[in-house]
Amino acid sequence: MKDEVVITVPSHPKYLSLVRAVTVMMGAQNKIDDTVIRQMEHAVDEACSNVIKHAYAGDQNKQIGVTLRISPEAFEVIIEDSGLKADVASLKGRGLDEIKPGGLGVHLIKRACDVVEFDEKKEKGNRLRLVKYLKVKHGDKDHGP
Amino acid sequence: MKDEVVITVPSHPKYLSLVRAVTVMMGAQNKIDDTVIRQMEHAVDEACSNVIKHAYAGDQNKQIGVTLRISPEAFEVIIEDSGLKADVASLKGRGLDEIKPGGLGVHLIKRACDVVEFDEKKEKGNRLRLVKYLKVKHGDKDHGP
Amino acid sequence: MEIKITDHEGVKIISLSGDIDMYTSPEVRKPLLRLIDQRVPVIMIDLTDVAYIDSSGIATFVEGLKGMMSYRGRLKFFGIPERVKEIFNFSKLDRVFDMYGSMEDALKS
Amino acid sequence: MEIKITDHEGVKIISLSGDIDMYTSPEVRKPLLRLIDQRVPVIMIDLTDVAYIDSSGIATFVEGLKGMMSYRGRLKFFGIPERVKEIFNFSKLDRVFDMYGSMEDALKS
Ligand SMILES: Nc1ncnc2c1ncn2[C@@H]1O[C@H](COP(=O)(O)OP(=O)(O)O)[C@@H](O)[C@H]1O
Ligand SMILES: Nc1ncnc2c1ncn2[C@@H]1O[C@H](COP(=O)(O)OP(=O)(O)O)[C@@H](O)[C@H]1O
Repeated sequence: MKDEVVITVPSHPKYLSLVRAVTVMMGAQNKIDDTVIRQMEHAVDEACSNVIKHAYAGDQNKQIGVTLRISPEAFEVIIEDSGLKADVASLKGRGLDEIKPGGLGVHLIKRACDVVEFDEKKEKGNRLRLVKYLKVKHGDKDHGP
Repeated sequence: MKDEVVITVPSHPKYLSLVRAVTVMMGAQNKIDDTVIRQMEHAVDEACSNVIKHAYAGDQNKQIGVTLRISPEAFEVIIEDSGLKADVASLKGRGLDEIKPGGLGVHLIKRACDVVEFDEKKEKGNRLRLVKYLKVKHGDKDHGP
Repeated sequence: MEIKITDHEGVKIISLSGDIDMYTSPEVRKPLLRLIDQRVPVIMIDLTDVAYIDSSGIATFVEGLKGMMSYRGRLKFFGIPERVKEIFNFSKLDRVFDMYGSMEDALKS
Repeated sequence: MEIKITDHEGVKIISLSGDIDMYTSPEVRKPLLRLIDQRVPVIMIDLTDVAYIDSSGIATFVEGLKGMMSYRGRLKFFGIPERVKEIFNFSKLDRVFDMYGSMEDALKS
């Protein structure tokens, strides 16, 4: 069986908690470590918030597609929208030392995930791929792509 | 905004709790009455269990599609599979007075919902539509289709 | 689903917590049928922490009841949450299931 | 998200429970900015029952802190769950936020 769940929600912030819950349950039902689940939950929430705020500029009538996939190697989540293309260069967030509201989401996503990448081949909208590698046995922690 | 969420899960029983959770959150985020939510949760769970057991004959490598929709009038859930066609005539369940395991799911679905209908136009597989009408104001409880 | 089995002077108590659905009911069925195989005379099911039950859970308990009837054992339920009781009633199982408010009541009768 | 505001001899305590995300943080922002508008000298945020916070919640608190600095008011946090503290630390806000273990500690200082 392929452990893959796909969910599409309106681009309205009231559905963020639903997407978080699905992320958490996807991990839990597949016996993923709780720390990994919590980090992925946070990354997915920040990424979907950014889609609403930036890609859709607050338009709540669009859709966000979230694909969650678990393999022995990784917990992977793909987030798709049909909004404005993210300017990958500007995806920096604020300097962490500046104390000001905003600019934190991208930092939090990068901290939480091993891979954070926009699919440049997507024609319209954005496809963001978040990956957390799962611990391999025998203490081998070196499992980059 | 159209309050519609679509989720696709593998036809494995471990995903039933996830589908229930999405059903409950869909209702809760849209301020549906808790009793209505609980009934829809149960109907969706029994219907998805039947897809796994009967339409897919236990094959856990297929998919179940669940569309949840909320309007001012109704909470509606569509459950789709690509499995064996349900023989609508045999969808009876056991007589409630016979005490034996099984045959209860269909009764529970019918009890919980105002509308339970298979879409006869669907070519391959099944499309089951479950509807719970929401209370209209002024105590008008007569709100059939 | 968490399952705990305790012994009260020969009476076996199966305490369940979580949701009983098509995924978890086989986990309930296994220890229940094992005790029935051993012809345990009284088995009690503690439902206090059960948040949800569907028809597969009901089927499991009906199967257990039938198994125990074969040797005149007794299957008792206690701590039944409203939501679960409601399904028992609808399934007309309230007429055949032995149901009690508390463990003490179930042990006494 | 549940929000309760209580008064302890002029000190306002905003008690939050649930998840703080992009949907609920405007609900937190509103009463916070209202109290700041009134130039309340000490506002305390009780995070004991907060299960989750994301960057929009952090942004709300940073905005509150800046607002209070303008009149030398004090914004204090207490009952900070590990998961929330972790985000505060990562955001380097542990250096600018006044954080306490309990309400008593926060009131005393
Ligand atoms: N999905 C997205 N689409 C387009 N631009 C984005 C997206 N996500 C982030 N950005 C850009 O990256 C910047 C940093 O994002 P973030 O760290 O989340 O902070 P904030 O959203 O608070 O500005 C944003 O201000 C925005 O310009
Ligand atoms: N999705 C379905 N596809 C095909 N047949 C079905 C489906 N759902 C139910 N059925 C038929 O209806 C009967 C009654 O279903 P149900 O009341 O759920 O009891 P059970 O599943 O325990 O047999 C089943 O035995 C099966 O023959």
